[in-house]
Amino acid sequence: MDVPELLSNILFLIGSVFFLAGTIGLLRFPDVYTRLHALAKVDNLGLGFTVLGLLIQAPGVLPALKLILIWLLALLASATANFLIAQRAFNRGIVPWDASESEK
Amino acid sequence: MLPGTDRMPDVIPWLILVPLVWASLAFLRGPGRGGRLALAGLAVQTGLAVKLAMQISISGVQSHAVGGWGAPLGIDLYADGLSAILLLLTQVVVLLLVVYARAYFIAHPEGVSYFWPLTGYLLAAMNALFLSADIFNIYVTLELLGLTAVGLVAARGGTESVGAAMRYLLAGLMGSGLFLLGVALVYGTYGTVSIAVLAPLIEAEAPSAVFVAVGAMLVGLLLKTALFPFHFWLPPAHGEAPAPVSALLSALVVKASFYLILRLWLQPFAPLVTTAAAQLLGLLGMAAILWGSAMALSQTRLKMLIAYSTVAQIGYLFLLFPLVTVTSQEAAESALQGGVMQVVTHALAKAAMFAAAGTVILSLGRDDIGGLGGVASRLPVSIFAFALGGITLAGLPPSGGFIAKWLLIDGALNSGQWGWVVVMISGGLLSAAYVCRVLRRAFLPMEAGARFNSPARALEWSAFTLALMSLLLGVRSAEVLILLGIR
Amino acid sequence: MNLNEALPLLVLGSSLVPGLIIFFLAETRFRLRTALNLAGAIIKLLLIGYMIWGVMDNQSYHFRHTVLPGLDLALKADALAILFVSLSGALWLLTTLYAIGYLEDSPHRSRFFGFFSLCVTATVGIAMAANLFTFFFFYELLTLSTYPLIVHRGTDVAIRGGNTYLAYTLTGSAVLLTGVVWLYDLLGQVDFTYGGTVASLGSEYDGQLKIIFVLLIAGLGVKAAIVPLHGWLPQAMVAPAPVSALLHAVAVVKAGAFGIVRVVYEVYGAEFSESLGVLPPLAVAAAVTIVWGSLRAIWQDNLKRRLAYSTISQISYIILGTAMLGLISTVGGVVHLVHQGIMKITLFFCAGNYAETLGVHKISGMNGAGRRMPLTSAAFSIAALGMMGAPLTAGYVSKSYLSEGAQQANIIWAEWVLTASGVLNAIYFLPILYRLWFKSQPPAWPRKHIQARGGKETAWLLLIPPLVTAAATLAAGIFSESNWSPLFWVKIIAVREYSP
Amino acid sequence: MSVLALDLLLVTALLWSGLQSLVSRNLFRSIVLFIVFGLFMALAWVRLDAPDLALTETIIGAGITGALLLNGVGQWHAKQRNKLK
Amino acid sequence: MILGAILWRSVLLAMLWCILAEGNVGSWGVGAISTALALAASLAVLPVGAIRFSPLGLVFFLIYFISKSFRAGVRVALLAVQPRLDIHPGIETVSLRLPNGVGRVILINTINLLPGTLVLGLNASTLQLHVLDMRSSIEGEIRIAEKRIAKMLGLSLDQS
Amino acid sequence: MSELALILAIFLLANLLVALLRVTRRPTPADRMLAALLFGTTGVALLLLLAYAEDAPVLVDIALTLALLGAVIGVAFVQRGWNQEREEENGRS
Amino acid sequence: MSTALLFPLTGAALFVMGVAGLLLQPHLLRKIIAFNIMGSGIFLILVGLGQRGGSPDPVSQAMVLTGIVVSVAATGLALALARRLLDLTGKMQLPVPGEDAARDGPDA
Repeated sequence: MDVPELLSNILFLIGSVFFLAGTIGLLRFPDVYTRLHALAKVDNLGLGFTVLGLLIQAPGVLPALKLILIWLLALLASATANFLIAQRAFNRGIVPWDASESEK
Repeated sequence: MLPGTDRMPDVIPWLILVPLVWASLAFLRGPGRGGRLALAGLAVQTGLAVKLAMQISISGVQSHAVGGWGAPLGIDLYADGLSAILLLLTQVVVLLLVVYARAYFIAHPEGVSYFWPLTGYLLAAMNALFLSADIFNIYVTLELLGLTAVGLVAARGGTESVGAAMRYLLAGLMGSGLFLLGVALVYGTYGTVSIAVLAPLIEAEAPSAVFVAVGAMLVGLLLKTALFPFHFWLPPAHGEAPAPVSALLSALVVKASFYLILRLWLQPFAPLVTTAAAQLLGLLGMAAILWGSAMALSQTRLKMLIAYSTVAQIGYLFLLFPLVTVTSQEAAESALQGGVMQVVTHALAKAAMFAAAGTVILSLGRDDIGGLGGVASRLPVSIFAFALGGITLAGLPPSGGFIAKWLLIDGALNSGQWGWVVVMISGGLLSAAYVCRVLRRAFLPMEAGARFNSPARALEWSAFTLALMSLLLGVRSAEVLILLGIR
Repeated sequence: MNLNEALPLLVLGSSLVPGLIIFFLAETRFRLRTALNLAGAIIKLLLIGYMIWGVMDNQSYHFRHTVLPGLDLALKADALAILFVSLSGALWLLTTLYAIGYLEDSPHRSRFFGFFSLCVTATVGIAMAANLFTFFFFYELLTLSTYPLIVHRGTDVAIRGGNTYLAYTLTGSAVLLTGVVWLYDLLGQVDFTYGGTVASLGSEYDGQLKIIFVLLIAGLGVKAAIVPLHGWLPQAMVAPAPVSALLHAVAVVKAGAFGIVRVVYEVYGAEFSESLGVLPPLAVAAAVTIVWGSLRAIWQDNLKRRLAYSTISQISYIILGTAMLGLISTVGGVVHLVHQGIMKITLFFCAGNYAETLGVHKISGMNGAGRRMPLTSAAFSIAALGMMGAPLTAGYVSKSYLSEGAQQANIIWAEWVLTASGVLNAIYFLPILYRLWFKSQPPAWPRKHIQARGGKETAWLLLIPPLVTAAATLAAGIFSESNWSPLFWVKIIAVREYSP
Repeated sequence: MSVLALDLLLVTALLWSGLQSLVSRNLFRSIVLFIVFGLFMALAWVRLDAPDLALTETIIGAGITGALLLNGVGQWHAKQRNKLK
Repeated sequence: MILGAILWRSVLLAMLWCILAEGNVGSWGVGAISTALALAASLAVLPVGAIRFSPLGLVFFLIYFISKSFRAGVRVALLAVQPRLDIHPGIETVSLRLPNGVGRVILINTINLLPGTLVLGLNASTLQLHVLDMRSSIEGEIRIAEKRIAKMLGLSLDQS
Repeated sequence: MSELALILAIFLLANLLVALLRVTRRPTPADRMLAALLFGTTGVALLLLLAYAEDAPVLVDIALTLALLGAVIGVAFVQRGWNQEREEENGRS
Repeated sequence: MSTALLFPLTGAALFVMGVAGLLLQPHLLRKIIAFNIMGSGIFLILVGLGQRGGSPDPVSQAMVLTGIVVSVAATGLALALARRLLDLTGKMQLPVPGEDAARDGPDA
């Protein structure tokens, strides 16, 4: 196993860890808004690491640029959707979870 | 260059292209437009179908590879006697129905919508279906046929028609889904979908997947053909549609899937079919005859009566299967001829009956059988057409239906299956009974204060021509059956 | 196609073509319609005359069209066909005349005459059918073309009668069809030939042949109104008088009887039928029908109903004659085919005259009608006497041949039946004659439909036909031994049937 | 071995999302799950060496069909709301 | 000026196609059509002259963005996997200085990827945020993001 | 060696499944919409890993489509689908 | 169990689920979903069986491609009809013949 391959495998692993964290957050967080936080931030980072890992192995410049494009696109998509969902939920009157409230 | 001339001997693709072209033109011209295009297109198509029939009777089976590619990737088209008969039948019936529909939609402009383009696409799908040489292509044409037919049923737009169309669509999707499942399993087993290649591969000791496949295809097609327990969608769909559409559906569209059952039963899957399956189909056919006739007898609306009559007549077609399965060559041949004659004559007669009923309803402004009094004297030609259609359904001479019944009974006696003779005879009597139910009302005097509009002559005479053709087929059926012999 | 082939088609066409044209004529084209009708009828008679001449000259007239391989539509004019064709041709002309007078003002005349012509076409087709398939073809066409005639009036009663008629006849023809197809399946083409074709099959088919025989006779028996298949006939008498006349004398019931004659002699063959043992049951059925029809006739007060039951009884004379093996009984049976036709049509014409002129439908209302309508009543009396078998009438000829035939065949009970039937005939006809001639007229007749013109008792178109047929009844009886009588012709046929 | 595990997981996902989209009592959830199902189908096509199909499935199966269904359910909900008013 | 902008966009889009097609020469026919269509679409959505795009600003923004989003990811991930759920979410309202348009869209997307913030809604001059941890100040972060975006697009911030 | 990528792909798939299971079980429709987000990121990562593991660059294109679609579906969800009755929306997790 | 049969078997299961849904679900949108799942099941069988030899099979893939397009057309038509029914009756269910169209169904 050569160095680039090892490196990309490590990056894949890191990405997966983020994905796992995102999933855990999704399972544990108490309301829509907090779950959105988990999804938007953690999973995108996981994807970023995966793309990074692939970039190392990319056969050329153009394929590499394409990978980056995919990442940006995914980012954009998730940010937009995030905003729309949150806005809609808020407009519809879903009250955010409050730590102090739940402790009572 | 005109298609059908000597410079273009290959008429097969044109039979699919011509309706596609005029349908698209009609579509571009917008709703309600395109009657004239349809008429011209059908005239050409009829010519093509005649030409094809002649080519087949002279030089045997015709085939054509689309785009010059052969199987497995290309699409093969193929026409034998049976396809030629059905193609010819389709073009002729639709030609007359087009004449009818043009007059009908003048009187009924709100129902026309996209009738013309949809009819064109339907014809293209149907012609392609009759010409397909592989079962996957058949699936595609079957599905397209179903979708266009649903579009035609829904065109009127009321709750009943849209509901009926929806029911029809779901039944059709279910049916074609089952058919496609069969295609998938057959392909998985033999690695081909071409009927010609499959035929020698299939043997009686096929893997069980093939039996499942054949079963699924059969059930799917039965659903589309509306054989007895699967008939639930047919009466609303055929009864609610505008008269030209009802005629088109009852006369031709259900026949398309019946044609497939027959073709697959006889050609590639013959080694697999069992007497028990054939008897079961026969029994279902019998049930359809009894149930359809009973329902027809109890209907209060004219078009529903005719629609239930279609249910019964479809049952009649299925009596064919016990007679062609594991019987003597002679009996099978006779029964097959009878079955095909029944298909042809029923198509002509049913188109005539729906067309005549449409004229009657248009003139009276009502659809109940109780209000038919006086029609016999006001619309003699239409009632005559209806009665002639009824004669064909009942299988009485001199109609083509009589020849069909004769041949079927001959096949049944020849194979020693007396029971089916009784069923066929009773089926004819039951048809006579419900046709008579309409006629007796028509002969009664007109109700006081009833409204009456004189219909266009084209409405009456196109129906009459259809009925007359079904009648005259009785003395000129030899030609049809010679064509059928070419396989 | 030479003339000999075309002639059977022309005979058919002479009524078919006018019929089809008439369908599409406007109601008001009275003259054209009449001209077409009469021209067709006269042309038909001329063609028939030419054919009779040719048949005597040993010409043969055949037409054949192959519908399917092994299934021909074939027509021929043999002696038996000529007998029936001439009967229908002649009576069609008379009935048409009568119908023109009868229906002068009623609606839907185009429809009526169209179907009337179709009906005659079918009858002629039945007569000339050269094989069972063709026979069946026209037999059904007859059913279909008579239905609109029966329901012509459009009243509830008429339509109910028509439906009963259709239910019976269609069921009958379904049974018949089964037998026909079965026979075709065994034999291939079943042509009518002297002496029959079935015998060639061999004895292992006897069982099947018996069943087929039963199917065929049951199918034909419906139209021939053999008890218990006769239920439709009394109901169908609601049709207009010309229709009843045609139905009872020529078309429907005769078609059934004619079919039985063809089946027994020319499909099965007289000897083979006898050896198969199927004739005695047929004879018994005929006998039962004769007696039962006569008995029921006695209790009817409606004149047309009584005549209808009389028809049921009389038709079975033909069948009885056919079912008894022997030359003489055959002659008696077949000649009755003609004689009964002439007599019964006279009776119905007269019944129509009473109804249309005086409004009398019931026998109890016929008191003194003989003095009001002497010519009609005279014709009626002649025909009624003929029915009873009085000497000098056509009925006497057929009945004497029948009883002689029964003696020859050594069937004693048949003689008793014939005698008993004669007595019963007298019981139901003589009271009518008595009322006609010897009771006094009522102060007023129920209503007057048809104005008598020129001092005649009724319209001349209604009067001529019964007088002609009554004269024919007498002529056939008095000149029975002449070369032109039906009897002479029937004797030729019978000889051929027994020595193929 | 891991290929089999992937396939098994994928199959489970397919069956689960398919079943859930059919039996779910909430219509909107059904449609969400149907789109999810379509995406799993795309993955299945990938596993079956049919990238063309995967592409088609994502665009047509999940995309267009999903959008059409969402449109339908949107109208349905609007109708339900009008009815409640 | 306009022509220049169009040229720039064409080149960018063509490059995009090049990336998508991975330099495949055979697909240039389709690529030309797609590029033309995309150009038309971009002109319709974003008229020429609405923004003055600064490439250097983009580089700075990207660096800023990636580093922030990395931190955000790590932080939320840590929050998620901590044994005790230590979050104190709440809603905060922040004033907004970017003008309407592309800038705001980018800002919102950026905020969504910043640590612990999520946009709930916006109107003319304020932004409603959902904050994962109310204990830390959030306004400063927003101000920085606004500044970077303004610089990248050549927009001026509303100094109210 | 691409074995690790494959295993990670399985791992991501499992992650995705678990997350979807949970998300679609939540009572509020807003939660269900997270499914689109999940696919937009996890699905893309999964496809990219598969492309690497199976050495099939075509899958990269599919990932691209999926990313694009994630945005479209997300918008469609919010615009069209999410119109549930009020009582459903008051629930929290 | 071999991988070769895994997808066809899944396809079969999906098919059965789809058929059941198509038959049993009253709501039209669900029926449409069920139809699509049924179709996907068949496609899986088709491709899965088509490449049992191991190598991808272009013929079966071409067929499925056609099939997908056809089923989208069908779905579109079905949805159009369903929406028309919704407009007409206020429900997304098959109207029961003879029943008052305005009556609220169980899904109301």
